[in-house]
Amino acid sequence: MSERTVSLKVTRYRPGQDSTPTAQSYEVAYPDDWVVLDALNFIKDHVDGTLSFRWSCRMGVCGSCGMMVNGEPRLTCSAFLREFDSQEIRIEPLAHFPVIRDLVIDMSGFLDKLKSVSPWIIRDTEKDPSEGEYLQSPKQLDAYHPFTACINCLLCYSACPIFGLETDFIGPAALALAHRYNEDSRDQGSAARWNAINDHNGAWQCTFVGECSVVCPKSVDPAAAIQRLKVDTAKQWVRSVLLPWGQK
Amino acid sequence: MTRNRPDPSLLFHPRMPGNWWLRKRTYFLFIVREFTSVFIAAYLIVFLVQLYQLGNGPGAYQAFMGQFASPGWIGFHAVALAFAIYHSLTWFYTTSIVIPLRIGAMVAPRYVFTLLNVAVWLAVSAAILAIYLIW
Amino acid sequence: MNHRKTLEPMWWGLFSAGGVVAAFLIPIHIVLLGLAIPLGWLPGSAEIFQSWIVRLYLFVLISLPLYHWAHRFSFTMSDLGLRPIRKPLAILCYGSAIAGTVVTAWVLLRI
Amino acid sequence: MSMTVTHDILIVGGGGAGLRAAIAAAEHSAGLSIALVSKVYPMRSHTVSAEGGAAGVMREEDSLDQHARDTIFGSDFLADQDAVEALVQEAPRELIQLEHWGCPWSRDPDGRISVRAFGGMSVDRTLYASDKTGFHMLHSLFQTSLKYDNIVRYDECFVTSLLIDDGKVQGVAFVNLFSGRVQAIHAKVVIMCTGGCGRVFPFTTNAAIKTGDGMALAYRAGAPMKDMEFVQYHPTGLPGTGILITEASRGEGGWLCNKDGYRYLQDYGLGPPTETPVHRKMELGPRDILSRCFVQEDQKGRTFEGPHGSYVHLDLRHLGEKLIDQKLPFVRELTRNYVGIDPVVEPIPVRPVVHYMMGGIHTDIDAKTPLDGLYAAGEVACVSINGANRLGSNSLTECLVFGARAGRAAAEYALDQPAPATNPVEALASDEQRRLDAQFFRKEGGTENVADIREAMQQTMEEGAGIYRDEARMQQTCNDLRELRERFANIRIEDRNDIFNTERIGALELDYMLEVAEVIANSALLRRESRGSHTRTDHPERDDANFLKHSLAYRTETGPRIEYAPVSITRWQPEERKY
Repeated sequence: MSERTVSLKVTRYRPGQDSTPTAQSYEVAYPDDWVVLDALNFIKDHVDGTLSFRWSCRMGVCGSCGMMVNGEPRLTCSAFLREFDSQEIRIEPLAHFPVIRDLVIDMSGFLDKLKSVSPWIIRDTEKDPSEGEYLQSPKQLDAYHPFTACINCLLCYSACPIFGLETDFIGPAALALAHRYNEDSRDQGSAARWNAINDHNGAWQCTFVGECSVVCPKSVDPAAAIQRLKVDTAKQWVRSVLLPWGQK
Repeated sequence: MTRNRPDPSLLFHPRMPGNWWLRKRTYFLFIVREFTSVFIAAYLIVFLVQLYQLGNGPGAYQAFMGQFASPGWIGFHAVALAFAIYHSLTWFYTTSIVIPLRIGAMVAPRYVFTLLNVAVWLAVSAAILAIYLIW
Repeated sequence: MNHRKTLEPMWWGLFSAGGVVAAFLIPIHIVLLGLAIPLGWLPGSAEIFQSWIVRLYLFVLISLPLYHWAHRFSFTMSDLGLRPIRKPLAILCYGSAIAGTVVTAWVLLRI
Repeated sequence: MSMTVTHDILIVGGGGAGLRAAIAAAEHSAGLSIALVSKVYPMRSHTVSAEGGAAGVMREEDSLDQHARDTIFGSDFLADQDAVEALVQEAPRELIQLEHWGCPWSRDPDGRISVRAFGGMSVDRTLYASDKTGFHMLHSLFQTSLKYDNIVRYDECFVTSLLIDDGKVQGVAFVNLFSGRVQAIHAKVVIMCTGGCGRVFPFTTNAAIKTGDGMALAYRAGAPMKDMEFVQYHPTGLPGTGILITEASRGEGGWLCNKDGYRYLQDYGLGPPTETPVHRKMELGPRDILSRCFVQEDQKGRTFEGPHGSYVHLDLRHLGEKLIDQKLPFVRELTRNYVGIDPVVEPIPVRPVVHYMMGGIHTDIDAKTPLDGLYAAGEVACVSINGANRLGSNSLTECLVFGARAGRAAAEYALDQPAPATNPVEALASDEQRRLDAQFFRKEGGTENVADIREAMQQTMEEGAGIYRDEARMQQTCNDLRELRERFANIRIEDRNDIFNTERIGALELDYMLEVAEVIANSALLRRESRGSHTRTDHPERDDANFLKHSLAYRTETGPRIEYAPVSITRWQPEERKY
């Protein structure tokens, strides 16, 4: 297998030592089938053990290895080095998030947002499992299934300039999951999610730049989900104005 | 509920640069798309003034309309038209994302919806033109 | 998270309606009234504006895209750096659209 | 966070079993306070990578007895039959419960949950959510767990020891990655749910985090490790990366072909080959047998040679694009993204890859370990329902059934325990801080590179504890591991920044892996028979007279001490295992 060399320009941030991040370059010789993550692991194992980053499954499903690669949010486990023509590849932490260290971002804010949309099945009455499953036709499954594919990798947040400007924005992934549950035929909880969605920092903050859907490695299309939430919420709002007595 | 969070004072908080919208082609096109609304609104104000002159009598209206042949006004309308068309096209495309077009059990590709909208748009435009000419 | 009640669904509804009107109807009006007639490609006649149906149509044509503008402009200016004055900016923009609606009605009524 | 935090129940690990245990405990009593400590955010847990499905009796044509028999037969009769009966009996309820919690199971046209064929199963009984079943299960469980206010998570905290006081497990000490500080949580009971240890091998489907942490923690605290010699190779991994290509691709009708395009499994007693899959035949044989067939086919020179070793073809082309997109979309995504192959038009290169540990912390049927106050569930535990070879799609079910059992049993246990008179954890935590500072965090000098030792360990494990084993090579591996343990004492750690210091974590993980690897190799050495996944060229036959029993490894200063315990046999007498 042929080997080539690339210079990885990696963002370093040592909390308590650095006031701002700096860039550090590493020369790496790589075989044809290496991804960015392989190069980072090579550096970690054999060149500089102090470099910190998250990774786990290296098959694009755990969602932990998202970074900015040449300015684009990518899962580094599926970004092949050979894709990049340049002699130098910039590796930065996911944009717009606070940085804990090096390439590790703080995602606790996302977890709060995720919880705020009540991402679980809400029902008026629960059925005991002994009574069997809730029937759901393949068509009903299809209605929400694309939005279940989110791996919480947060690339969409890094692609979203609105999140960059307004970090309180609930953001693409959490809103897509809100939509996923609203559209699930087993769920009766859209009213419970209404306040989180119908908020300036909910769906209304989104101006439909659409980049979240472009970078999503799982084709979730959060942009579509958010716009559909807006349509649903606006309809709901009209109904509540016209038929105030019909509302809870 | 999570109990464990990093110490906020040790985090590095990045800031969006003011020129963020110049740093990526898609961001720039997004801003252009949003600004189409400014040109459309500007045109509508001009149109409103035109209708206002109509209320001032035929003479005032003719005088006002007469200025529209000047290169400045033609230029203004040409630019407004360009932005308006950009708005139409981007609007049809974004609508295709919001409203999935279902044909039977299948969801049609988005360009089908967009092209359908473009067709309707052209038909409506032709109809308006026809109504004006027949009137 | 702040769960305050909001009028945003209404503004967004008006924005969307304005966007649809603008997308389908505005270009041909610019072509006709801004280019074709002034350049003499087509004859210009103002008689059509006397019709009440046409005036009702014009009311929709002009007022709704004003909300479309108000919504997009206030958000975009926030995104371009005016976020600190987002609230007053929004009041100014939506207020202008409301004023524009009133003016449009007045203009159309006095034709 | 204060240094002395107390919870009733503490769960280590936030994957399928840990989350299920947490929810079971939370539902058992709202008054219980439950801590979930995990070294990664729960949705990163390795359950996320499971693809094919979860087995449970759902249809009229199936029966609990058949599921139990398939499982016991697949285990080469080493599974505890009472545990298997509990598994199959509770599986349907657990799987439907998960459906009620939002898992997007694939559906039949009538709206019922679909089932598919899986290796070693005599009926279609594997429920699936396309071919991302583990992902959907994990996210459904995680998102559902968010609604319980009495589940308190400690994300990105790496547990370094179990705190034992008064003969009981009383909590854990951990390094908080965000601060680098050692903290401790007191709990009346601890449930270990940290999964497996595939990373002790060089070529594995397992994620980077699968370093046997919980196994080593329990083992060091005195709990015995059961049946650790049984390591499952999955027959179809992508060469190089070890990315799993799900067994569901064979359940849906995929073929394994050698370099001549010949379905070679027919030469190994699994035939005859048929167009459409037949349960338990050919490609639907059990994983241990299929992996051995590959090695034999390789020895006959009938495999392809590639840059990452030899391989055979998994051919899905005859299934057609529509079926592949509908039922195996993730397989298509993975092969396209990682090896540039579209299974619709090209066969997929595959080879056996380390996938699963049948062994683990010894537990009883209620997930209780011999160590007072410690429970375990999921891959980290050995109940045992998997015996010498696990059937595909039983492990996700195991996480649910025994996760729930662990949660409920631990809740009962915690409710019975009096509030502690004194809280010993603060002193224990500072002891632990001193130990870690000396051995790792502030260690001066040292010359050995952690990655070098890790690679040497993986290499020797493959040589001595691979698909085929023999006395001499296993002994060599045991010796190598002792030597690596000595080298490990001399490791070098350069990074002195306390925050998110992954170099330290990597060293601590290697420490655990060396411990677990030694248990695997030593347990294997002493099992002088071939059973399930444990195949010895020097003892090729199953030996029920001497080895129809579980091995139990106890830690001593000089290495594992292996004892044996009887297998529970209820209704299925051992017979020859032929498919």
